Amino acid sequence: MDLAPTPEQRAYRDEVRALLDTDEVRAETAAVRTRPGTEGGLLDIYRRLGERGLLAPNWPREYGGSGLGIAEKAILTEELIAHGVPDIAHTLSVDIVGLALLLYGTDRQKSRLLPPIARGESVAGVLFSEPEAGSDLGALRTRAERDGDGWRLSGRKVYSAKTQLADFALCAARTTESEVPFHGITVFLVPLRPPGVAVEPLWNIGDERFNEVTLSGIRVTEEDVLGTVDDGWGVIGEILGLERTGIEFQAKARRWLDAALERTGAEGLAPAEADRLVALDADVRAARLLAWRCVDDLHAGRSDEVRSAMAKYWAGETGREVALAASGAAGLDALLAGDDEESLGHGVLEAACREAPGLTLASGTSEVMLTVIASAGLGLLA
Amino acid sequence: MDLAPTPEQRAYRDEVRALLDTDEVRAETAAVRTRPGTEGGLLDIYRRLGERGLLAPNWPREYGGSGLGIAEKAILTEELIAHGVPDIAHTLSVDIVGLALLLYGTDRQKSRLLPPIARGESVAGVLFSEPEAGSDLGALRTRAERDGDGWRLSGRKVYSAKTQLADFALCAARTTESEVPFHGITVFLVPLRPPGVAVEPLWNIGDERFNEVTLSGIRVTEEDVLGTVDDGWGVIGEILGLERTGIEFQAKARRWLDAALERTGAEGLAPAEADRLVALDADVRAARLLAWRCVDDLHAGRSDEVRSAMAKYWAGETGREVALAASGAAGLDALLAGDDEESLGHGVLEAACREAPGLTLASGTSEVMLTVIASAGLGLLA
Amino acid sequence: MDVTLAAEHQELREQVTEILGDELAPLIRRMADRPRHGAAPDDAEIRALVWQALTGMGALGLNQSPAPGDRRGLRGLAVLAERLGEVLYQGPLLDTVLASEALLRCAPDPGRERLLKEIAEGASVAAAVRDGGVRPYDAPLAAGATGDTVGAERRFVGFAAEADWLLVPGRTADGVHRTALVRRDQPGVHLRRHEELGRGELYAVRLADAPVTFWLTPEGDAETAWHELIASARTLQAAYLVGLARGALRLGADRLKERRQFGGALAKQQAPAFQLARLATRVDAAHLLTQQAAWEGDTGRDHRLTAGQALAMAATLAQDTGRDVLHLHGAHGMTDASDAQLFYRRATVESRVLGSPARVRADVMPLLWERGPAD
Amino acid sequence: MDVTLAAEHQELREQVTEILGDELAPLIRRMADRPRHGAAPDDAEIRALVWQALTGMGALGLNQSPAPGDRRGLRGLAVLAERLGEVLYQGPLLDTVLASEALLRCAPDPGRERLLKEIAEGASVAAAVRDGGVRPYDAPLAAGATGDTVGAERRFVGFAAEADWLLVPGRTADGVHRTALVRRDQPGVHLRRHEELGRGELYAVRLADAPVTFWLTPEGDAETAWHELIASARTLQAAYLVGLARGALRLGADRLKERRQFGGALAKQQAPAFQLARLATRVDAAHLLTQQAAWEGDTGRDHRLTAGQALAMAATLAQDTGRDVLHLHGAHGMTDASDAQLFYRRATVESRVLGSPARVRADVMPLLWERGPAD
Repeated sequence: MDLAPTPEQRAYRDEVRALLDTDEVRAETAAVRTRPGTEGGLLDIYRRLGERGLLAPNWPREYGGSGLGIAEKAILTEELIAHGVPDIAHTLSVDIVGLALLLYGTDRQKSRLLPPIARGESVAGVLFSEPEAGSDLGALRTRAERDGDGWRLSGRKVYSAKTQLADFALCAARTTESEVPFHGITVFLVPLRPPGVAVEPLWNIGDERFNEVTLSGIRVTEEDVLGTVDDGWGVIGEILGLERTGIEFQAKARRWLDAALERTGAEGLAPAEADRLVALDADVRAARLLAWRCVDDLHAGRSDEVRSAMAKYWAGETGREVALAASGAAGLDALLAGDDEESLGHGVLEAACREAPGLTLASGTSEVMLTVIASAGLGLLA
Repeated sequence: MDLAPTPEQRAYRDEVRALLDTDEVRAETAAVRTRPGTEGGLLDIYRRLGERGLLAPNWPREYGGSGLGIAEKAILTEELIAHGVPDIAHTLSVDIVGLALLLYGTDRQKSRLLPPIARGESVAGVLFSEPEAGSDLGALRTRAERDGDGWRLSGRKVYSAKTQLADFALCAARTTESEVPFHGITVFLVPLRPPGVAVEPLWNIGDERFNEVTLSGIRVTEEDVLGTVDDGWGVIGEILGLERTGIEFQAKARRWLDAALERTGAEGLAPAEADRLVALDADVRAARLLAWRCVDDLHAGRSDEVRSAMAKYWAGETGREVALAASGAAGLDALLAGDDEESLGHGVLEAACREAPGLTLASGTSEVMLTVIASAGLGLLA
Repeated sequence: MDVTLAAEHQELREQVTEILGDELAPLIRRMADRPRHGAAPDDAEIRALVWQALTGMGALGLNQSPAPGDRRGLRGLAVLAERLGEVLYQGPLLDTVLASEALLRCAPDPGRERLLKEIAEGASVAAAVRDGGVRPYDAPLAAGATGDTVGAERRFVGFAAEADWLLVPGRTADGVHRTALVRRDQPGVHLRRHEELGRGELYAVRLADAPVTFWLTPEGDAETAWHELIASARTLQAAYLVGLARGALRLGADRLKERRQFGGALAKQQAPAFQLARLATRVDAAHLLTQQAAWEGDTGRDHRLTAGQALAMAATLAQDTGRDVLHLHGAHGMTDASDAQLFYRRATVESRVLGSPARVRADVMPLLWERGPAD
Repeated sequence: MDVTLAAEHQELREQVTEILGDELAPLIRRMADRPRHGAAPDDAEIRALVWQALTGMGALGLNQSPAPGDRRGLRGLAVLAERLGEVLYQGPLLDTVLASEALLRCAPDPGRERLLKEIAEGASVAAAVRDGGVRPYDAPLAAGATGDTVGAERRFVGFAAEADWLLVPGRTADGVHRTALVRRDQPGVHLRRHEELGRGELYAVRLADAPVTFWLTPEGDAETAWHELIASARTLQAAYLVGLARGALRLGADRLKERRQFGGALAKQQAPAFQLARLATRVDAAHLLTQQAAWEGDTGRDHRLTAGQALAMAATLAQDTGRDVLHLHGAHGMTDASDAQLFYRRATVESRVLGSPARVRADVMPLLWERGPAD
């Protein structure tokens, strides 16, 4: 254990911080934060990061990255969140879709799709969830029907973020009927602009709109298959497993807790609330260590599903608790939204309360994580 | 809702208190409390209560009771515990075995067995648990083999309290093999003094010793059957259900919490600990209300398994939490046992820590209670 | 010792349940919710309807002419408040009955009688007391030089824009506690709606030389009277939050029964079933403690400690239930269409408007060590 | 940023695991437990054996000549302490290495070197600091007129009856912090064993003009030195408690796999499986935070806040795990024969000997608001 950053990590973090601390970026962030529940287009911040090669640091240079490591990727996530920059487009495009393409994409797919993302000029979405299949992909109903040398995709996907702005998305569809529910699923790279794709908002409690995406027989070809036909389950499991470090959740917990600490002194709090913040601060610090342990594992080429599940579970639960405890300790003003003239810090804690419920659901629910820990970690539930 | 006691209840409580506040009773209680983990014989306190008809207040006068109600029974339990008098003999003999006899006993059984208990001269035990059957009576292995007009009982019963002092015990044994695990069980009134019954201590964390009781072909007859042969499951369910009010558990929680409140001021505590005690005090008060709601139900001839389960669950969990929080708040001295010269209040909180784990197990585990609430109360788990 | 609801309170509960019945309940839940997307629903009609129904059944008179032995009518009001919470009713009802209690604590006076009558007939009052502190009577208040106007700033005042009256307690610069009743439509009354998590009807209220209709002066010790009034407010808010938790719990149980995952009904899974069973137990526990606070108030006992404990317990419970039930709904629960997020947001706001649980407990803490033994 | 244990610490962990291996572990668990019924086991031999083994592997020298870059050897000691907790080892080891740290903070001096050598070779020290407070250096201490004797009363001192030395910090009547090393076998040293929940080796220690062998005077600011020493003590106790929780957790998981109820293995039930999965996550979380505190101490950073947070977290975890695992064992767990009750009793005592979690958090609370941003 040596928690000091390497000189490279230090330098990368400093560079990102310097950019995110500029007046332009601060102004754009503030503007987003004071319009809760609404969303504009792509952020300039992403383009600024992209220009400097900071947005996809761990991607190879040929695809617009900087050839740095997984640690730098984690640092970027931490800094985006610490500075209040909405991170979902980054997580989806760079961390999930980018990772999927790097692992499973053909050279052609990578050269076509990755550079615009790395430049911050394009975002990509993920179309896995369906009305009756949330964590349970085996229940997928979207069908890919054979059509000559390609397929036609039909189905309804829900709760996807950024698909209203995205050029394409990873989409899981059933290519083959099978007794085994996780066989016969294929992951496609589906373009989202053509006719045959309808994107409708599902407004929700958070600042990021969800979409319902209806695919009405849109045509895709072998060119659009990611990985192997019928083996999408493996692709999805691998991607979601590798992406599951808890890094973004602990960073959010840190931001919210710091917002409360900044706005209160120990004296201004009910003593029991001050005590709770000390305990939660310890939980957040532990969440960061659990997350970085996963980053270490990835860096070392290990991947440990139990450690990943622990990191995600802990960061998600801690983050949700922090949002409620920190806003509770900071008083009623903490519940004022970013567009109220008296809001605290552009409504950071009000937004936290709305974002918090997603933390125990996204990237694998707490129950799914506990199932992994209990079974693979403790040998129970078998 | 009217939480004021009736004049009769007030009078009964005052009478019990007056007796328990006498120097003789105080001295005997203190003597018991300063010998943690050891047990003498029957308590004089019980005989004193018995002499005055206070020990089994709700039993008919002909069996040594006072013909009072279920509320007075609950008051006695509360006062015994508040005064630090070991209550297990009372719970077992009067509340469980006495209730069983009153509900299912023949006149002969009642006249023979109840009066000595009401006088405090005899205790009765309960032999339900077995090494492989704790909460799960369907797994019972003790056998009653037909022998002429009677049976011979063989088996091993564990974790019974007071059986080293008891004259007889309720004992569940399998009389008929059955596919249905809860059919074919019979409850016997088994004498514990004859040869063929071996009582060995199972020393444990608490002040009350457990026993292992081995029955080696001891003979019983129709005279000793309680209720109907093969229908013991119904008998046991009825008794345990009616006895399940949480009253004793909330009384313990109250005693322990008050011990901490007496020994600390709000100023002497870490502020978060003071806050915790305020919250726990509310929990204990609610536990009392939940328990008394069950007493009301019994009084009104209602019996509601969900309310019973809630009362037991809440009182058990709260009591266990109180033991740990109260002793934690009162400082290390709270962990000194009754026989340490510097112990607090005869080691009341040290004993609490040892008694506490039993609260979530005895009288139906917390998990069994939650199962009842979830299924019968919420329609889940079906 | 009788823990069961009295017959008249059971009847009252049934009556309220009928009024807020299955047809109306989904509409009531959405009352005063202003979604960020799409047009705000025009719920003026339904609000008026519910108010009339509640007034018609005598809700506003429950503490003006309580049953014999009920000094304050708190038990009945708590039964009512619990049902209101269950359907997420939002409106000035609880503030209004608290204003009645404040008036009833004053000496008889023609002005007082007129106001009580007006309330009983349906006038509403917003209590301009919510500044996030647990002792609102310590908030600053300026009485005009002639004594017939008041100046004050209050925040998070519910339904200020539609109430007929504003009740404004506070303390003047020279340390005197005073409470004014001000007509909302008078000059000098300035309102601004908060943008906040609940998306409801909470207002910043600024009174600048606003004309005072009635200064409330409690009979007996004013300090004690205000403490007790706060205890009553806490009792009713606790009851409201218990109801809110009960409503959320039902939503959660229904959801578990509907939802299938990994080939089985979620309702069969032990972990979420136990989670809801624990919450159900806490709901009953908090309900009973709240009723105890109401009983203490109704029988002239000191209900400050119990009311504070009940509020802290109910607030934590409502927050936890809102959070857990939203989680059990999955992503669907977060959409505007789902009531799960509505319960969650309301629970978060309502559990704090009278001070966070820890602050409320800190406020009543000394009373715990002063308390005598229970009966 | 490297969160993984360094290779040398992984080796150390394996070495300790081997020494405290499967054969010895059940015996070690029962070391220093004096059951109330039946004869106390004569465990002098096994105690001596374990002490020799630990000394032999260099445990007592881990902070006397730490690896390069490790100023205090805390990371290695924390690894060791965690394994000790896992098997419920009881003995003066942690006190002894803390005494070494205290000596190492003093200026070089022949007396100091002699004592350090003696410790490295196996002499043991009991820290007479446990009075239930979180700031033991504020406990009263009287230095004799000639300066070569000390008077003090301390309680809950572990293994005072068999340690070679007593380390006695405190504050004199005139407000000076002083710390004495006293030979246990000297006149003026009076011991009384406590009867307590853990049934272990905790003593009341009374020093009446006991001869002092060495007065410890830290180099640099004494106040800071004692604060840091307490942080080191908290770090190691946290590690011990993390290990204790880990050991209890394993016992619980094994029990679930063995036990059948209502026709099925308990291990298949979701509620207890999730309960243990949550605890397992907390064990890893507390382990990492403890290692962070050790790393901060080893690299000359201020580790007071982290150590306090880690101790509070580990103490709560150990208590909860002991409680839950005992519960999962059913009545069997409560019998003397079961280790479940042993873990529970030890967890209860060990989670409090350096102050309750809330007191420890209160002690470090100001540091949270002073802290700078993380790297």
